[in-house]
Amino acid sequence: MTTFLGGVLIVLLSSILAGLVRVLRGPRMADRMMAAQLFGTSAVAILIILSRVTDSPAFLDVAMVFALLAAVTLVAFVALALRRVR
Amino acid sequence: MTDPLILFDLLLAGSIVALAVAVLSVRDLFTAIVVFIVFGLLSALAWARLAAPDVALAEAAIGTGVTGALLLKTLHHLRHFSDGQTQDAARDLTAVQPVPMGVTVANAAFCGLVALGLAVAFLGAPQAGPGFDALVSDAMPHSGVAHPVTAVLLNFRAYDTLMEVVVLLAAVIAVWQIERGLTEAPAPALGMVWAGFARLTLPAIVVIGTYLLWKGAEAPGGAFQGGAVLAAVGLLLLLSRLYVPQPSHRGLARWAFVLGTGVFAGVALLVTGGGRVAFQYPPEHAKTLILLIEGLVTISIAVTLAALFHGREPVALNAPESRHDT
Amino acid sequence: MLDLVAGLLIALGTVFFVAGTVGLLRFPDIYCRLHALTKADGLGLALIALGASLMARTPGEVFRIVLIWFFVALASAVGGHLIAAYARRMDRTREGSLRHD
Amino acid sequence: MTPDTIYGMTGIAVFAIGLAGALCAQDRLRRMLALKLCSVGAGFLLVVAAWRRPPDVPDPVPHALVITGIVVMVSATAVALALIRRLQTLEAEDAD
Amino acid sequence: MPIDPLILSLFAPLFGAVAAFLFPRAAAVIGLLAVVSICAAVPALAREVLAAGAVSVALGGWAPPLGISLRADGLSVAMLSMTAAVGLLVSCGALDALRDARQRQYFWPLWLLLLTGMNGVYLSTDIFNLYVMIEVIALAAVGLTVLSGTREAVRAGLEYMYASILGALLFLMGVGFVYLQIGRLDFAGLIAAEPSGAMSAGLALMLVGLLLKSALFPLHFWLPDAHANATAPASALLSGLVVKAALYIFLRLITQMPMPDEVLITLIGALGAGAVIWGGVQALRAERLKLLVAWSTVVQIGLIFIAFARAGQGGLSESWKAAALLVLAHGVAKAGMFLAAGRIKDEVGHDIIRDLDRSPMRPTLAQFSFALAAISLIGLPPSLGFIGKWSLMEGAMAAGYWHWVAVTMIGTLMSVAYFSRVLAGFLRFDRVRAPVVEHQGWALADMAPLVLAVSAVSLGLLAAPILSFLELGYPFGATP
Repeated sequence: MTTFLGGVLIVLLSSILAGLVRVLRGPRMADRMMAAQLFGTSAVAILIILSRVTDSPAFLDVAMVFALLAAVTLVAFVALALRRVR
Repeated sequence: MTDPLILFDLLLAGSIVALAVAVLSVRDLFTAIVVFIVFGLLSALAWARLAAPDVALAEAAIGTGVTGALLLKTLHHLRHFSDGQTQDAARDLTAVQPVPMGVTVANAAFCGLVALGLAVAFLGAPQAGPGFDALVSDAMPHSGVAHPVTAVLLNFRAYDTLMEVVVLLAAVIAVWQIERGLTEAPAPALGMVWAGFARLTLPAIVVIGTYLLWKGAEAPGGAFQGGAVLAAVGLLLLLSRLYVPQPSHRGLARWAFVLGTGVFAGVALLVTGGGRVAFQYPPEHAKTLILLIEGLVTISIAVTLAALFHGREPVALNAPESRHDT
Repeated sequence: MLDLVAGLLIALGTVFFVAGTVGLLRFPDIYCRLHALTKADGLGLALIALGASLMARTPGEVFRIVLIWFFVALASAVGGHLIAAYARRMDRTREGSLRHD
Repeated sequence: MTPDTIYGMTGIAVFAIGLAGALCAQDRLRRMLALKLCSVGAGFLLVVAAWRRPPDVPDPVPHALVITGIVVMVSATAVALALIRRLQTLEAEDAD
Repeated sequence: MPIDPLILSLFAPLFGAVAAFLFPRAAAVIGLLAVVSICAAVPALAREVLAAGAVSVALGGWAPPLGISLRADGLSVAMLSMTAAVGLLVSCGALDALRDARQRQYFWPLWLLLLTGMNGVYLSTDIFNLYVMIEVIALAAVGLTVLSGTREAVRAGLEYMYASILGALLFLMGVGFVYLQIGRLDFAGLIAAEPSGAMSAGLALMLVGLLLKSALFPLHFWLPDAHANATAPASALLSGLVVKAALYIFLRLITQMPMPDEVLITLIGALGAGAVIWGGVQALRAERLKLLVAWSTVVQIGLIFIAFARAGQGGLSESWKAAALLVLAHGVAKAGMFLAAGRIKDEVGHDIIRDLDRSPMRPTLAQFSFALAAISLIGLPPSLGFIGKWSLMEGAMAAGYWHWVAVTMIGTLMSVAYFSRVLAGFLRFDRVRAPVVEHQGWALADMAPLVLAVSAVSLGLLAAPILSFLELGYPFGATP
């Protein structure tokens, strides 16, 4: 089971890395930001699985914070971009 | 038997290094910041993998969450000043002379040498070597809390932690001093969905922040992580202009900034006497005192981080201080 | 048996993640990519969360996993909405002035 | 090959990359990013030094140190970024 | 309940900073009270050290290496007293020098936090604690640098911030390596450590970080602009005190090391020599008074590092005292000089050296203080600077290191040259068309630089007791 989950972890991590191409290529800022949001979700998935593999429930709290803060950076981006400083 | 996760480790380590290179080498600054956020995310993953959930929490919440928002805000400010028309034009604004190739190469070679030397030194050091393990486990029963990291932060090395809170205080005083004037930006039109989300999520985030704080005595979590999550609420309020700092709130803000430092230092001093030195909590009250300090420090951290994000001191438009307004 | 089901669910979830990433890379414009991402990843995470909670020891862990899933789903729905709104606003305000932002 | 070796090397590499950027980067914001890389590299080293082969639990002291380091770094970053914004404002005023 | 003076010297400025930030209107009163209470605590501490040799407290009751202990010996108390005395005088000077309400409001909390950090450094015995302390100092110092709010000050402050952060991170990385090798962070562990690769790497990183923080040539690039563009009291604090914290840590660390390498020591000496020459040339070329004073700080730091180099080669037990004396002498004299320069700038209206003799205004007292401070910095008898330089050269001659003697002499001659540029301007007022106005009012702001400069010159008479005090508690190696 551990080996299988290790494989799953590698696939998830690779999906993050593939998504990086979108961050680097853009072309729009929204594209880059959206890809970063994907990483948040994938990282949460990785942490959930990692907490199973290493049997440490504390990782679930880390995952929870990841989930929250991915949203914060995204809102920061949109709110700042939509704001017209006088 | 080899660790089944070793491939995962190698891939993660490789991507972290690659991302670090990318942060410095991509041309567009916005992309660099996004890449940096991803870099922080993966570093936090690596730290979780190294059985350091407290550190991973702190990095995710402070090192990546709050810092990422700060970096985005600063970039937004810079682009606004360089180009008022297209705010999200992907161009670098400060005139940057290209570095001569020779300098770049020499610099890379130098840092490569440094890395090589450090790597040799690292490999020569005892792996999983001596540490505080035994000392900490001996002292744990007298610490008042059950989670070792919290015991180290708030009891064994409480002096360091007090000074860390002082660093935050120094930062917020310096930032208030540096940035002057105010920008009256209209609230961004985020729409109905956002309003619903805010109503639902903000209280939930507050609950989670409090939960992290409360849990810190027994399990990973604690004042810094909890404070950072609560600061995220402040960030969201400030960003969506649900809360706009007013000059009249300054006094309250000052009290909130110094609350953690004041109570922490005050408790440290008040427990002295009767043969006890500073920071030596009486064992029967240790847990109560630590929780009290943690709680108030959390409030200070949350407010301070939000204020660091907001930047300037809120001053009245006609006040003499605001003459530096742009 | 339970482990097998959990493993299957996790594998399926991973497939959705991969699909989402492929969509992110291959779809032509931002709105399509947004579809690919929010839907596929949301589903992928749901499956993985389900699988993981089957393997959980205590009800507390299950509760936290469910909470995490709920947060991510909420955040990605709102995030997707905000990004779409932002992209559309940008398209409108700078029609013709700049091809890409 | 154990996780501590792998991530220790990662930390050293990240620190060196950050150092190179801090010495060479021209853009103000980019230099700050480079310094942030350095701090994460130093964090890696401490977390790795704390790691013990399971089932042993890691040494908590370095974890506490890294948390302190992270908080200190966000304070320093906030001040540096405030300086960057202020400088930009002053330069824009002068340009007018 | 009597409070331990050790604890008081840390907590008084901390609570003072908190109160001064909370009550901006009363900030000056609170600030002065805090500084005065430290000035009361330090003699008490000195008495304890005189009686016992060294005083220490294990904070929280946790003995090192688990906990952190504070320790005061002769050297730390000397640094504490210098900081407290200079701090008190600069604070008095700041009462008058800061006119802007906003500057006054922020000066006090930042300065008191700076004082907390510095006292913390002088009492610390733990390398990670030192890292946190230098960050407290860095943030407060940057805040003070940009207090004037001008574009030049902000630009210099940003450079300073980058240098500070990088220096602190190098130090932190070094702490990581030390922990990796010996698994503890206290000085006792450092002394007991066997030489090894990781130890050398750790100490090298920490020392380079400190060199950056103490602005040794060629890592001095951030210093002149930062010190020259700050407001006068801030410049006095930055140049007189802040740099000393990094120098002090350097002195402590280099003596905790397994005997430093000959090559390393020679390298440090060579960099010091570079600083003396390069700083001297830049001071000769400087157009503004405050910039000249700032470059002279670079020179003095180079001189102190030459003393360190001698310390390494000739054995530590004697010659580190030359370095310590130079540190003390420079702290007092440079603070006085910057305050005097600020006064001159205020009175004359500018600080362009070439035009000083064209001004109809003659701020006599400030000029007199400047000249006295220059005497100590040049190293003329009977100043403390003279004793420091003398013991440096005496030791170098005894060990046969003639090159260090030569560099010191060249540095002295150059400092005579660049200070006489200024002093000549003070004496000649023949290019003024209008009658020269002699300003001789005893403003409060004139007192602080005068007292500092007078003590910089006259402390040399007390050199023997100072030297024997420095040895109390056996700061370096030679345990009884």
